[in-house]
Amino acid sequence: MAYRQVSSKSGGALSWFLQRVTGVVLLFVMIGHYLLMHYNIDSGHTYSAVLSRMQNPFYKGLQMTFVVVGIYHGINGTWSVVRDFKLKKSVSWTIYALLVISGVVFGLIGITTLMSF
Amino acid sequence: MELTVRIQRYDPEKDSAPHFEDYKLDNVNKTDRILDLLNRIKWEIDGGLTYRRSCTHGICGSDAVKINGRNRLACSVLVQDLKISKSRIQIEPIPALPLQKDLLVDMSSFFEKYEIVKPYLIPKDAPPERERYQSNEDAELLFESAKCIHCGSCSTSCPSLWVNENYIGPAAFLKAYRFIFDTRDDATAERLDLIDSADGLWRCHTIFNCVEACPKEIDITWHISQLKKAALSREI
Amino acid sequence: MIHQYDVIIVGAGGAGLQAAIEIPTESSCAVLTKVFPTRSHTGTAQGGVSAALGNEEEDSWEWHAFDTVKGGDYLGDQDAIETMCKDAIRAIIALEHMGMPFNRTPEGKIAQRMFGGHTANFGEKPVRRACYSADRTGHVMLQTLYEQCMKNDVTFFNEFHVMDLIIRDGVCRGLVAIEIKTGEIHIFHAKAVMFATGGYGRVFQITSNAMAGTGDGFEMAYRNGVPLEDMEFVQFHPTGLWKLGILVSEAARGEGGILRNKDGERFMERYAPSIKDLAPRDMVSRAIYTEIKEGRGIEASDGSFYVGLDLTHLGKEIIEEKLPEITGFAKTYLGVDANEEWIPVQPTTHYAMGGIPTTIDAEVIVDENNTTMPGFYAAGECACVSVHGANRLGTNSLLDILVFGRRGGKKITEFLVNAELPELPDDASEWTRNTIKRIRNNDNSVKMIDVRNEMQFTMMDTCSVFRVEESMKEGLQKIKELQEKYLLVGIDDKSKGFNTDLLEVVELGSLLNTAETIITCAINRKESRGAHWREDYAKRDDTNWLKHSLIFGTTGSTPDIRYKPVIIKQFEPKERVY
Amino acid sequence: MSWLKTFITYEKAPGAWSWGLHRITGLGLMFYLYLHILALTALQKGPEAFNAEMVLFKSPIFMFLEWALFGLVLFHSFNGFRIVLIDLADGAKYHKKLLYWLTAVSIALFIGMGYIIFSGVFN
Ligand SMILES: Cc1cc2nc3c(=O)[nH]c(=O)nc-3n(C[C@H](O)[C@H](O)[C@H](O)COP(=O)(O)OP(=O)(O)OC[C@H]3O[C@@H](n4cnc5c(N)ncnc54)[C@H](O)[C@@H]3O)c2cc1C
Ligand code: HEM
Ligand code: SF4
Ligand code: F3S
Ligand code: FES
Repeated sequence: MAYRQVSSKSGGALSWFLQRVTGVVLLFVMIGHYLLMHYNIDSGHTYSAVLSRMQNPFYKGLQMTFVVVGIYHGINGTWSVVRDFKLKKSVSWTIYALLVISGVVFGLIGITTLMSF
Repeated sequence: MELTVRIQRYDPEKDSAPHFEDYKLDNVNKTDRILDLLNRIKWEIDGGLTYRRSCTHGICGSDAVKINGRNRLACSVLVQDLKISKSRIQIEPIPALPLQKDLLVDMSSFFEKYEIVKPYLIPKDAPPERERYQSNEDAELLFESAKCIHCGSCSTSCPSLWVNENYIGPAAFLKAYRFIFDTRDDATAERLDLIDSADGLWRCHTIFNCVEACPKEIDITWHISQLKKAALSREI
Repeated sequence: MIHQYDVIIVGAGGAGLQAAIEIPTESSCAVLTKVFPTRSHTGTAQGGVSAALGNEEEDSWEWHAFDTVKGGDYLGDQDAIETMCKDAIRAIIALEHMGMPFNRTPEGKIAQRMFGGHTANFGEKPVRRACYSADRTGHVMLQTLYEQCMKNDVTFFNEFHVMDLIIRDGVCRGLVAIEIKTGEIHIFHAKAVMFATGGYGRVFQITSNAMAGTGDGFEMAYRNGVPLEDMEFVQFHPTGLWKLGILVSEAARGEGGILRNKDGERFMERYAPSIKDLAPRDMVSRAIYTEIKEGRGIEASDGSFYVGLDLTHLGKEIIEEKLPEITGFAKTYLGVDANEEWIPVQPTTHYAMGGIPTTIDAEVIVDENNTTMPGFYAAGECACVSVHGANRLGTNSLLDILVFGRRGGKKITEFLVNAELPELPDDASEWTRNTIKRIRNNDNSVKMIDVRNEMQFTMMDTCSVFRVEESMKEGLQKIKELQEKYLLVGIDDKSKGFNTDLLEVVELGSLLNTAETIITCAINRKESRGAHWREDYAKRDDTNWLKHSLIFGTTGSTPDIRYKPVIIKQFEPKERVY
Repeated sequence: MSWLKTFITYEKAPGAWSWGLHRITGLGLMFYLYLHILALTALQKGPEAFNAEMVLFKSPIFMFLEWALFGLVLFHSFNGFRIVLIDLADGAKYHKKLLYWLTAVSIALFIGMGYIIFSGVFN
């Protein structure tokens, strides 16, 4: 048979599933984010308004989840786009590495920003 | 009525690249099958026109071609079923498989994928004297997937296959479903190993081109979703 | 290119695949087919496959055998029929064990439905004997068999068009084929060859058969000196979709469908009072033609006539569950919703009862004394065992291919134990080369399509459901003229690879020669029996004609027809009423 | 890149449109998320820097972009919800209906959001 399967056994069920789970989590976080951050009656975009909101642990938690889950979902999603293409192993590993590194870096930036209040 | 049929022609012994040619037909009935038009062109105008066909009524799966931009069976589509602009229809080979001649493509990779899912019953126990019992409900669960005529319309309409020819594809998944969900079969794990892979189930992004193209109106995506769940549940 | 195999099977329909499964892996075996295996015609079979399983009600293989004998108007060989009906039960169970998805009874057994001519207790009342999978029985059966071949790693040469048999000194030595993809000629040198090439429906204008049903197997055997048996018996299925010929399975009537004329009358009550619409096919086809002739047909917009198949009383559920495919055809091709309207139907050429004569082990017989030819086997529709006699009962063909395909495979296995590879003659591919050369070199002044249309029209006109000597003689004359004309047919496409233009001309050659044998035998048989209905000899004549005809080809002069006795065992010929 | 040509010329099922958009919006959102995180680092630099940036965001262009962003989020999240139903419930059986309903709701929400942003009722 000419056709050979190139992949290994661990096909990606888990990351596929986590993509759905984080998607649904994001759905709620997103609603919260929009309602509370931007279009709440007292939502303001001045420094002090943001600052006072950030002191609220609930808001902070929401933001934190948003950053972590959002980045995971985004990275995982982008990786799934990349995997659709038939790329050379070296190329796909490079992209994978870049994605993970960027995720970690931006995740850290986001978290430090949030923690600085 | 009069109708122009624009057909992609390609003879590897003569042409360097595929090109289109127009054929004018008169006396076309709106109840003519597209296959009837192809036959008329072959028999009356240019005997060189090459395509596969046999049963003429959508059960052998020979004549999947791309008609007006979408994969269909030439023998199951009537002129009246098509949107016809400028009294012209366009016929091309199904995409994503190696072109052989005119409307013929090399289906071997398509069939090889059908073969890898082990499309035959693998029961644990030796057969009983009489039939293995199965409830009618369980049997009917298989019927829709067993309708597949291997025409290739689905797999070759799937963008995931367009970017990765190793993608196992909806037709083979359907075949896997046919056996995995057969109460008489015991090789679920084996078969799942084959399709729960990077070129397998997880490359299906529920695009539904396959369902749209399937001449037997099989809800392929639903069947794939059952497989995805089966593959997932053994992992968590 | 020359290939060597122990066995070559031509045809990947049910018969060919079932035989291939039986060949043990120690022997080298290859299956050649001109279409991809699952595209074979077996896949179009809808209604069911019969076996006296008795899952739904009491049944026995003797009743099945009786129905088959009677359905075939007592022309079938009863030893073969007995073999088939007894083996049916095993065959279906084996198929189930391979994984075929059948419809089921409430207890989970294989479900069974009624079918034309199948009765309980020797003709008393219709019985449920047809095992089925909705109306895709042949389709899932073909898939199941093909998948078993994959499991057994059978070698396939797909899209190889077999052109000629290599028979020398009464021994079959292999065959010649064209690889469609490249146009190259291949010689397959083998100890045993089995033909399972299916039918010839395309000889006629209106047919349920696929475009690949061009009678190649019949013609190749005939051309090489093997006689053909009972070629006059051509089955016309009563319910083809009007004008298209696409089959509406008897299952539609098995589930309760009713044929009606323009007055809405259930006319089969007059022709077969006891089993009505479930009478055998030949009777129903004649009844439909008679209704139309006597002015009770329904007139179509183009002036032709049909009758109505009424399913409207069955209810959406039955239609969707048990007859989805055929009601789908009516919808797609005629725009008829079977839930609301009658389906317009007319008889359509369907099945070849006759064919290459064989023993009950699929060995090919070459004369009236049952002499077999070493190394040549045939099974399925192209063969004539004869289990179907003068008229095949619905669902018996799928059974035939299972039973005799398997027996052939087993017999070949036995044969291989002591068989030597016969010598290959030097001129093996001569006929093939000459034929191709001729077609390529002809200018294209005579068109394939004109000859074919004329042949199909002639056969429909002179040799279909009702036959009369005079017009058949004219028909034969016409066919002979067309055979002459055929030698001038040329092609547009001069390329090598995938030259379907060339192959269609080759197929036309098969069709014409097959047509000649059919019409010659039909003129010869001066009685009416089963599907062969002579208006000028409207009675069955057991004293003179209870015998099989064997037509031998002799190039140039008129063919020779000889006879073979019918094997009668427990069922003495009686008048055939239902 | 012949696949691109195939993709453009092949008649797309509704599911294929939504898939294409889902991809693009997903990747777009990913890009935006990184930007968003960077922008918010301004919070650490103190009130002046942050408020300066905010002025920028109050310009009509940015309001429009914000609206567009909301469109992406809406589509991606609703369609993502649809995908989850298809994959994990029997959504394949009613996916078209689902798509049409969700699209209708999205459009309504999108217009509503446009009103909110541009009328400045809450700011
Ligand atoms: C529409 C329809 C419905 C039917 N329904 C029923 C039913 O319900 N029940 C029933 O019992 N019977 C039914 N029959 C009859 C039955 O299906 C056929 O008689 C039977 O399937 C024939 O099988 P086979 O194996 O002999 O040949 P086929 O299945 O016809 O296969 C022929 C094979 O031979 C190959 N071949 C032919 N010529 C060449 C060549 N020159 N070179 C290479 N390969 C060649 C073809 O490629 C093909 O693989 C039906 C028939 C039709 C037409
Ligand atoms: C708001 C709720 C969200 C839901 C319900 C959701 C849901 C989903 C789902 C189900 C997928 C998988 C698609 C597939 O495999 O075919 C997906 C893919 C993706 N998502 Fe989201 N998502 C949401 C928010 C986001 C956000 C905020 C981002 C940006 C960071 C994002 C970026 C992506 C990317 C890049 C993909 C990959 C695209 C693809 O595979 O085609 N998503 N999303
Ligand atoms: S699933 Fe449908 S489209 Fe795909 S091969 Fe089967 S019949 Fe053709
Ligand atoms: S088109 Fe392709 S992505 Fe899945 S739903 Fe069909 S296989
Ligand atoms: S010719 Fe058989 S499917 Fe169209």
